[in-house]
Amino acid sequence: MTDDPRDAPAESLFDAPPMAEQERMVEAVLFASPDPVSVRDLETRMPHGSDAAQALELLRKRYEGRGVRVVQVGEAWVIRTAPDLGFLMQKETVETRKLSRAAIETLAIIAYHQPCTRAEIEEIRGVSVSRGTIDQLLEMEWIRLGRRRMTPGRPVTFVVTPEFLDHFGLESARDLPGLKELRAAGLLENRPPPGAMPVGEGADESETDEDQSELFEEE
Amino acid sequence: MTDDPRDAPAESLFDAPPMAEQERMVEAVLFASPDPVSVRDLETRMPHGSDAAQALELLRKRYEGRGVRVVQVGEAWVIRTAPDLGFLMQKETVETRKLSRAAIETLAIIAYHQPCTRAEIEEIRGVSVSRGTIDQLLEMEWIRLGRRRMTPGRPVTFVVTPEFLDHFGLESARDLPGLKELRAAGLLENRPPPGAMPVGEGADESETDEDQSELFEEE
Amino acid sequence: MVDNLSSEDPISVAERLAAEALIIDVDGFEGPLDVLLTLSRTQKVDLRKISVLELARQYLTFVERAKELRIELAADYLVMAAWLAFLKSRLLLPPDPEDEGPSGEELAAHLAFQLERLQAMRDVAARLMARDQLGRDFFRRGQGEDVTRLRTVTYSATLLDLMQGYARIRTRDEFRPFVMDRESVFTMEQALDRMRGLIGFAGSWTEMASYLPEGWEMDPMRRRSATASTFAASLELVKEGHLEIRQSDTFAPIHLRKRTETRD
Repeated sequence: MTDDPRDAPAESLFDAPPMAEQERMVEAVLFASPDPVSVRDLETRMPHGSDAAQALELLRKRYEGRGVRVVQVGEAWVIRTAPDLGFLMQKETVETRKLSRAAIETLAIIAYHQPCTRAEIEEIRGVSVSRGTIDQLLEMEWIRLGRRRMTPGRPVTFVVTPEFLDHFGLESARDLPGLKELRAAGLLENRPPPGAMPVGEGADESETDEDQSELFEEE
Repeated sequence: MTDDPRDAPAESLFDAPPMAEQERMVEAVLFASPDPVSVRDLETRMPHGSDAAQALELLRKRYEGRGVRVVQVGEAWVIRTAPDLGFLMQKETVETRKLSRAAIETLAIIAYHQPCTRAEIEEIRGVSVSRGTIDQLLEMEWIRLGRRRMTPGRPVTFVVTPEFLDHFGLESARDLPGLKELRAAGLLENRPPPGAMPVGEGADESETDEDQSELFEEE
Repeated sequence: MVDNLSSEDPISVAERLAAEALIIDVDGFEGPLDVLLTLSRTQKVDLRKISVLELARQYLTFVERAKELRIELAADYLVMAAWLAFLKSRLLLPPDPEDEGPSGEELAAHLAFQLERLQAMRDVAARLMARDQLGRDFFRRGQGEDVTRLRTVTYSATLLDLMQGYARIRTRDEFRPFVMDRESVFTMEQALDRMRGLIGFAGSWTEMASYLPEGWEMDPMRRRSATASTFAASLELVKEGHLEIRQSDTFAPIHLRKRTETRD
């Protein structure tokens, strides 16, 4: 229990295992123990006359530069992963979630009406659009900012991205099924919606109408 | 995952870290994991182009004779303390549930005859196997269900698990003690009784021999 | 393995004692084969050289004693006794050339095999349990470091989701009451009309459930009707060669996909 070799009692010289063996013991105990182990604790476990401190020092040196290290935590010792290898302890998992209804509707409106301001989206959906929804779509890189509207306040517009087209297997936003097709598919009711074009009123029809007609009426 | 250096793909030579570094990585991962880690798992965590198998081999050699050892369990690898140092670990010793004689025999029969049906176990022991015995072994995760036998009734078979191998320090089921001698003595054959059967009737022989040879003769 | 018929002496005192000891402890046995194995040890020979005839005698004595002591023996002990009595007679009588079936020697050899095998299993079981064991002789890592899971969430949506989302908005006001007026029956014709319009956009495998008409997914009755007709319509379209359909497993979701000219 002492570092001073002069103090090593003669009677235990015969009992104590060779230092290499003591080092093995310290290694095994540090490995298996669920908690850091103190020098005192090591010595109570090891054969009488063992010098845990010296064995620890040898072990610490042995692990220098290895994938794990022998480190001191307070009064106790522990084996830890080398800090530069922390990245190995991470496992990346990819989780796929369904896009929320609000996000899908917002995305659909942008796709069908682009370029499209937030106010327009809200008007079409009939509810306000949360900042989070737009952010999510921006982050997914399915929409991006378009040019600003030349109207008071110069609101930003949103347009869909090439990533969006890629994800949905579309060559262009014009490939989106038009109103006619939606109607034929039974997704839209047959009656024309009240006021031929219920969307995009007010704010500069010119542009919007043009875009829409391009989108929907072609066939 | 190959030992053959010729297989090392040229394109990844630039990416893969030096072998000494790969060895450190394997060391860190194995130290961190209380359970065996497969070569595949190692390689998904290591940088692209790494050769975990080779790094493992280096690491195994490095730890020969030390207080902890790198051991193979089935397809996976794990670090365990050296068995001769078990006496230091009273604190960590896990009290395992005492297994009944019936459970121990059943386990041995499954290990040496796997895949093995319940009828076969009963034929060998000459007594019916209680549900509880099988359940206990299943619960301990030392045995699991194998594929069904393609015989009338399609009985389930039992096989031992990697946990079993890990617990008894076996690399594979081929390393079971005395296996070769038993085979040589013909004691693992499913010898059909001449005419009537005194005990445990209804065992199906067809596939068993094949499976055994598959398991035991491969190398 | 052939029985030495000449040397069979009446059971010695020691063997009788052993047999009686067995009876007292009959509960400790794991079936008749276990008793036979224990009895065979009194012969003090290699199991391969065991005298099955002698063993049969010992076992029958064991059963007799149990009866005398009015110890209830389980049925399988008695079945074994009857079988051994049969075997004994086979071994003692000269073989009948008319008799089909296995000879006494064959039966005896098999019993010897069973005993040897059981003994072998016990031996290896003991060797197995004597091995160094995890948690007793060698130990796992005490401070396993959990692998941190970095979770990346990606969101998915299909073209159909998008179309339905848009249609939902465009028809929000009128569509729902319009459908609600109907009875809870979605006809196959309706489904077929609907599917014909939709399949053009089913470029990738899409769950059939997503083709259910708007407003028919929640109410169980309506949902059933819509599912049935949509499924029937899907099959019709598959038949016509417009659609591909698959189901990975019993009760697994059914997937649909537009059939392309060049099949991949």
